[in-house]
Amino acid sequence: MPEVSELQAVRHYTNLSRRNFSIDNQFYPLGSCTMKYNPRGAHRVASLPGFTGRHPLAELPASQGFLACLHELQEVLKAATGMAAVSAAPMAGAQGEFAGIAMIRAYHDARGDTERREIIVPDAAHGTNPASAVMCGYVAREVPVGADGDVDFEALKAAVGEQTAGIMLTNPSTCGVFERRIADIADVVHDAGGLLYYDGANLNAILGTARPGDMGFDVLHVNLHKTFATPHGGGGPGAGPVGANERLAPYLPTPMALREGDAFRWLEPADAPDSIGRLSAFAGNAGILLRALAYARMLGRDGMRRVGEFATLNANYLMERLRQAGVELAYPERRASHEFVITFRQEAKEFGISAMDIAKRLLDHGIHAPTTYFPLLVPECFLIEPTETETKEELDAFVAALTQVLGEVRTDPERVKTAPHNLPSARLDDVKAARDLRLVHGAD
Amino acid sequence: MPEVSELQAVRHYTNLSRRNFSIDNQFYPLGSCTMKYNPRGAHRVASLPGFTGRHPLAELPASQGFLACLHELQEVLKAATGMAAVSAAPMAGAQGEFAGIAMIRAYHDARGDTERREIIVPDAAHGTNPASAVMCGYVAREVPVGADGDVDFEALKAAVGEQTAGIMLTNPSTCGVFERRIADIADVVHDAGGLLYYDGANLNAILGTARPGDMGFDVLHVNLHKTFATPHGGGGPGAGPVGANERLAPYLPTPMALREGDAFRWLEPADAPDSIGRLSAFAGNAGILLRALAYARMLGRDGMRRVGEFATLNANYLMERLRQAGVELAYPERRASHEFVITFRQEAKEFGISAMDIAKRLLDHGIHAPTTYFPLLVPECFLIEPTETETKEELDAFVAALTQVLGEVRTDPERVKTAPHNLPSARLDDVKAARDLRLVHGAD
Amino acid sequence: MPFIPHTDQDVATMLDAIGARSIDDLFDEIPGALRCGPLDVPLGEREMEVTAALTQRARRDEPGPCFLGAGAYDHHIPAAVWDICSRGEYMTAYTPYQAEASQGTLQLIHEFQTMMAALTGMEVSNASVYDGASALAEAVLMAVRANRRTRRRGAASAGRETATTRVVVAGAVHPHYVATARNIVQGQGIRLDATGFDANGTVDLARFEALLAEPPAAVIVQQPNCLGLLEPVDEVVAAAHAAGALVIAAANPISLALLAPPGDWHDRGADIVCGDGQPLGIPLSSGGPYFGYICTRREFVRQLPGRIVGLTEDSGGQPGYALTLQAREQHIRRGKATSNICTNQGLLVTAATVYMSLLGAAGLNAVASRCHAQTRELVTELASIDGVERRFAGPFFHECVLDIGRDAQDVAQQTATAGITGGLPLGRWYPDLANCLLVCATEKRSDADIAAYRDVLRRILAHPEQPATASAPERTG
Amino acid sequence: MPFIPHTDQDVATMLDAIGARSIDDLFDEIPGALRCGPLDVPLGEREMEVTAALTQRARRDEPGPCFLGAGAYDHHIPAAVWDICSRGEYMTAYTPYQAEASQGTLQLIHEFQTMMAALTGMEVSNASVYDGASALAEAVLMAVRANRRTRRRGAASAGRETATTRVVVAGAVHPHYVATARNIVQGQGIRLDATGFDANGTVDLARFEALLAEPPAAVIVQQPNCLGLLEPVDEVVAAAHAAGALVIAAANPISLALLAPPGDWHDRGADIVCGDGQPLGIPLSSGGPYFGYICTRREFVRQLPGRIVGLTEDSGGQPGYALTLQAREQHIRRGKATSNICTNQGLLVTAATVYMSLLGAAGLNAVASRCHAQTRELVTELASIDGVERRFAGPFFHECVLDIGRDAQDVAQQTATAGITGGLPLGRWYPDLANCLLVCATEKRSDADIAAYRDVLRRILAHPEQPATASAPERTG
Ligand SMILES: Cc1ncc(COP(=O)(O)O)c(C=O)c1O
Ligand SMILES: Cc1ncc(COP(=O)(O)O)c(C=O)c1O
Repeated sequence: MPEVSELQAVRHYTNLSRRNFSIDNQFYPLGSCTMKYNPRGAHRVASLPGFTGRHPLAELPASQGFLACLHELQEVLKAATGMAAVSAAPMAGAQGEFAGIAMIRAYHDARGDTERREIIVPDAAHGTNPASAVMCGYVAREVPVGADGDVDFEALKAAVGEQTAGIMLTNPSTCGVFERRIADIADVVHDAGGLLYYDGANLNAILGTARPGDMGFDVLHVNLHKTFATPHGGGGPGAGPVGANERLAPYLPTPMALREGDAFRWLEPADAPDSIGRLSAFAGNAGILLRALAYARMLGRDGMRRVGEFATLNANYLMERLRQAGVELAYPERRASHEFVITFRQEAKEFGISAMDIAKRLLDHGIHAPTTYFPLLVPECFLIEPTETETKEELDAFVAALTQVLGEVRTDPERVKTAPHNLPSARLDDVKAARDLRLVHGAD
Repeated sequence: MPEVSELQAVRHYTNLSRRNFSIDNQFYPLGSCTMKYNPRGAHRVASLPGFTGRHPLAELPASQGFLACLHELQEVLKAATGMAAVSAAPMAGAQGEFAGIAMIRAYHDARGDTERREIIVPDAAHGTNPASAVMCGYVAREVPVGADGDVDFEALKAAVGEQTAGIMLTNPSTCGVFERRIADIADVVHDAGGLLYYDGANLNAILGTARPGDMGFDVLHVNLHKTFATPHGGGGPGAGPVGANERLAPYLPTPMALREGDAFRWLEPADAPDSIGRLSAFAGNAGILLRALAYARMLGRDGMRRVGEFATLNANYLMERLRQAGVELAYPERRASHEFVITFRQEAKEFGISAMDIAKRLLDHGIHAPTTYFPLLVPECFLIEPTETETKEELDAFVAALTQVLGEVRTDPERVKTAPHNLPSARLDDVKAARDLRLVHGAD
Repeated sequence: MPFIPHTDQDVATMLDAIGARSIDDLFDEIPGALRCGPLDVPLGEREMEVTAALTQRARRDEPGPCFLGAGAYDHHIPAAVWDICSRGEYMTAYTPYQAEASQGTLQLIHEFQTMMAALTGMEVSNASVYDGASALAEAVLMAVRANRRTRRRGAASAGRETATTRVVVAGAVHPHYVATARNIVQGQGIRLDATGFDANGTVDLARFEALLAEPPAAVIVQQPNCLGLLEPVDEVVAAAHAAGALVIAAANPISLALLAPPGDWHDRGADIVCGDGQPLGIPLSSGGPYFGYICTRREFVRQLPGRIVGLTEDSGGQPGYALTLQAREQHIRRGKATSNICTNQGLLVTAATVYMSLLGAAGLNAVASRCHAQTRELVTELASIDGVERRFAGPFFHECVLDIGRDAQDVAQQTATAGITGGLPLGRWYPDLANCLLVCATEKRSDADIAAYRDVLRRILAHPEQPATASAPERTG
Repeated sequence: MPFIPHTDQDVATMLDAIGARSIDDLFDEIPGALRCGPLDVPLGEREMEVTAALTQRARRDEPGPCFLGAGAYDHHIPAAVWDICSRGEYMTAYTPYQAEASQGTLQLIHEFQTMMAALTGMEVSNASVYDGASALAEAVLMAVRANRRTRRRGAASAGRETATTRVVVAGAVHPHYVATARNIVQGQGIRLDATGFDANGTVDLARFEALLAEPPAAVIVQQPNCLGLLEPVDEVVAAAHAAGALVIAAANPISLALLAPPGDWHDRGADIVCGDGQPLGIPLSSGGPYFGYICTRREFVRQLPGRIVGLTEDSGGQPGYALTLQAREQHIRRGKATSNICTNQGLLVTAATVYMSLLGAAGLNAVASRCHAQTRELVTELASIDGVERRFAGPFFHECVLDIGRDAQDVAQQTATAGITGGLPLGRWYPDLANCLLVCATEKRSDADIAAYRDVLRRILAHPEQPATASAPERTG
């Protein structure tokens, strides 16, 4: 425990903060993470004393303000996803996945259909998908994604069977393309008695344009810290509300807000005997839900549609500019969704320069690197997501910076390999970090 | 007018801020400016919606909270300065000076004593002192400060006469020493029918140890943005409450808060027929007064004394360490008050290095430069004020940095002359700024 | 020990280095007779306790919907404004004397100067003085210096009792501004002569003409004026310039998004534009901290008080910013400075700059338009009450005088008790208007707020007049 | 357009570059049947309107003095904590995957790990999971993996229906924590067996012994327990270790400033310490965001879920920080990861780190001591009311169960109506304790608050019982 004065603590943490990149400081095109502007107005609203001061177990008469907000958010999310009911209990996307898969399991169990042991996930899926399936006691079975970025439909058909509890999909996928045969996939899985889980991490791409509920998904989560612009906080918090169609709605996790006339109350056990129950001590990341609600209200109907439209516009523009600049696209025949994948396999082969090297060198240009090495199936890749809140100028600056780095790959590869050069730290040694574990100060 | 998105504006001004030094980031030993820690708790209190939302002309029933605070601050300042009454109306030290001198004038005028045309100021005084005197229609007459840092008493006696309306003094003075003959000075001036104004910029040095009211001063101001730790805001705001003894109290500027039993009201014209009147549209820098009150309450009786004590301890320690490091002190025989003066006249003569060069090179060490070239009477000087909120380690680091720079003066003077080298800008051209006036974007 | 980091060990080491036995020793140059005992203030409290105590007080003043303007306006402030201003880098820096370590503040001020010049139609701006009223006082002093005629006269006199210089106040100028200016300039022998307003609530042109007969150094006109009405500024400027007087315009910066900028008035426009920046992102806060702005034409820049930032270059030829024309200021020029101002209102300028950037020209225009629309709505609704009517007929911006047919001070108190800040009882300023309320609606006042006020006011007015409360001729708060 | 910076010109240029005629073209891979019409949500509002609407809601819930704990505590939070956390650099950064561009967050987490290890008496800490309840669930999964015996068993089984692994819940553990853990671990065939508490309000040792007969993978004990009482943790640890079970301690971090750290319990201490970090500078906020912490000994670090930061060096040999042991995590190990957690509660860890730094060990101790003292005072005052008495006699930290002699749910509602958050009606958790309130006083509760509560409660209890309200067996909020 340190023993310092208030000034020392303030100065230390103020100065430390300046060793971070952030949305408020830099372009941050981290694919799959939707690093868009986090409105300060939403932060202020959630910081109102009536909200920050409310105890989670306060009596109902002292809870109507919060419950009204929670209920309103549930309704907004229903409308935006096309689902019949929403619980905002899960505290991030992964917990939403857990909840959704637990709901699928509860559904099968309730029908006495207890032999389904597999959840299918594409090999391009985010790591949380198989991890969540396993956490629920399932085996995660991978199906490949084809060269066009869509799931290999034949392989999928072959994988689906009576052992299939369900499938987890993002759409648009983590390859940055819209899964065109989604309706066929839904039919195949449903026909086999399985259910469809929608990983909402990429909802930003289609907000207001298409809804997972209309694509045949039975249950989903929404990452409010992505699509609904709540700040990522250097790792969290987030919130991962789950939505379900009529079939799965009875299994939604608690707590949920209920409206009765002008009053609000909590869903009681008697209201939801089939719920998978609570996943947190109280009501999930309530303060994040408030921020998301404020953001949703500021967007409104048209604003939501524009989010998807301009996220898509920015991604396609940036993809096109990079294509013209000679960058190799992973799926050159496809539209970008709100993000897209590029690959540096050529640079790796010719110059021994990795995607990570290029990422580090981009940092020197004051740009946060895109997501690297994800999806895993594309070698030496970047997943680039500019989001709708960035200007054309910022995108052009990214093209210029990456072009310059790619020039350097040819003219001065050492400079790229040893990047970054302009940051508080030079390249950090991950291997040493894991080998000589130094996890607390002082101890060695 | 710019036309940008919210993110662009936030990013622009967030990044711009990082091109500043500040107390929250650096040691900032700016003499006479009292750059001490500005408690975040005081900022939060002043930002409460009940305070920020109150209209200055709100009716009394909706003003009791604010008036109670204003009244309490008036009382605290009376106690801390030894004055009979305080008005917190002036919006900074200079306006406090104006108010005080206007009160002195009103006092003389009220007595029909209208021929006094001079206000005496030591040549070490801050520029606002003569400027304020002139603004009130007086001639500012300078008296010299002696080699020991005290006012030249004989010269003073010679200057005082029936033309003397009053004298403006800081004590401890801007030479960083306590004016030892203050009682004699008071007698001389009072005997001639003049009055004594105390410039409270240096009150931090003696808070809780000595009071201007006990030294014979008739009227004074307190810079709340110095002694009472309200943030300087990159230039302001401040607040400069004025205090007066019984003799001058009737002339205090309005508005002031009055207590009547448990209720508070504004002083009305009928209560204060002799007031010099208002100096602002409303009640001065009310939000700053709230911050100062919160700070005063956190300090309390013992805390206030410790402010003066530790400010003095830090200054004397730093002075002693610098003396030992071979730095020339302007007043080597004297105790430092909360600040002290050093001079680089030797470096200037021998190496052509100015105090400004050294100041700029200190910036490269991540330390804000002390006040340079003030007081004007000491050539090539620094006025150094560490304040009580800095640690011994920080002072030691300053000694180390200055020692290193002074070494460089000898070994690599060019490096010092061309400093700074590690900041967003290299040495800026003041002459060009004044010659080619470019005061707005675009226009030339 | 609150805010003091020293350990006992530190103190011992430090005293040792100094060669003193105790901290008290360090005060040995202060005569014993001047040492004081413990201050008569309460014992210290922790942040928690102070927060609790002052929160309780703040709650007492928590306002309902505010229809009071009169120089301070309840606009919406985007959350980003103060989130940015509260960053330590802005909030806890000093005046940017060390330019290389202050580029953040300096560039921001330069952007501020640019925006203010654009808004007022002037060429240059300073970096703030205290508030709108003190800005007017400084503008008067500046005009007297700048007007060649008065400068000559001033040079002739010396010391305290100089010949009187006159400045004419045209029309309805905020009485607190006039009082402040008078209090500040009178020591230098400057007299303010006011025209007052006529039955239209604007400048009494006949009296104005008469006051120009002996040419004053300057003329002050406020637009919109302090009754919310539009003054005939073109006529005022024409007459003033014809008389050799400089024109000082006092203007609400939000109104400038809709109205003609003072720089465009009549021929060459106003010569100095000043006012309060509070509407630009600064909370009401009981009257401060706000900031005063002063803009002018380039020819007068050397008479402009307050700090000014210029674009220059560093030794590498890169653009950078620095305080400039410092020879005008007290720390250089001392008794001959343009003003005694030192500490200004920098943080509020920061807020205003961020605010204007967030809104842009279109956003400012939308705010101003909405203020106007809501005030029209307010006036319509309130005037629908029996016995309530507009006192002056002319066009207004976002304030309007309503005659409510009985003592407005009494009504305002009742309105306050009902949780609404209902406007300014004008009897405080003008005894003739004791039955009048000056009301204001900003963009923040919803239709529901307006309806609520209408209902409250109707209820109050439906009841017989209460016994007169203790009269309060001038509220000084 | 809110939050979208594009001008029409931008859009045209961009579409041109893409070779599309409209933005709609860019969606041409989405089958038409899947396109949706306008969403059924209201039209957008401006920040001003949203702020006004939600402020009105927030006001409805504005709390009076809070005497409710039960897992979330109303401590004083120094203003500096959230002023720092709200800096964009902390608040709007992502997970520090690019270490060189994230040294701020990484060093801060490393400091956090250091402080948490010190506080719990453990050797390592992760960088947070969701909350205290999910931390307990993760700790259970971790213990099952870490316990060699159960690990062997787990390896033998595969797929969904594995042999059941048992974990024993000893004493009064927060029912929401137990429910959460149960819901999360049951899919993996792990069963929680609870001892319940005895007449002392602590672990029923007889039942505990019985449940150890067939050795469980782990034992969970909460200290102080969810009734505020101190469990006989040394005995629990001794028995658990003797049975080959790992010990999971759930602990309120503030209490650790006073109580023996779990690392010191009995012989080698608890094996895993988890809990909720909310008391460390995080507002109540209706239950979140808080953060769950998990600390353990070095030997189990590879089973620890969540991110971990290690000190390493950069290519120049300078110290620097990086995420480490990432092979435990889902983004590398996918289905075989220690947990599915990805997004954690980073910003809350930032708050806790700043909070602990501001307070230091002495400050934390002062807070804990004051909480204890005020709770004693509270209990004394409330027990001075006729018919109110302590239900359990043992020592408590800052919560205590009071039997008020009648339905506590009813009383709590009346208390709320009187503006006081009066404690948890324990009937919600334990039907046997329907007449009991779990009350708590933090350092923030003044003597005046306590006296006010006493008077309110006395008044309520002096009146006859109201007709029973609709029963509310478990509040899920
Ligand atoms: C595609 C995808 N799925 C799931 C997740 C997991 O969501 P969370 O981090 O909110 O747990 C992420 C987060 O990065 C993601 O990108
Ligand atoms: C000695 C002295 N006097 C007067 C002043 C003027 O005070 P202010 O800047 O608050 O107007 C200062 C401020 O720097 C000062 O240092």
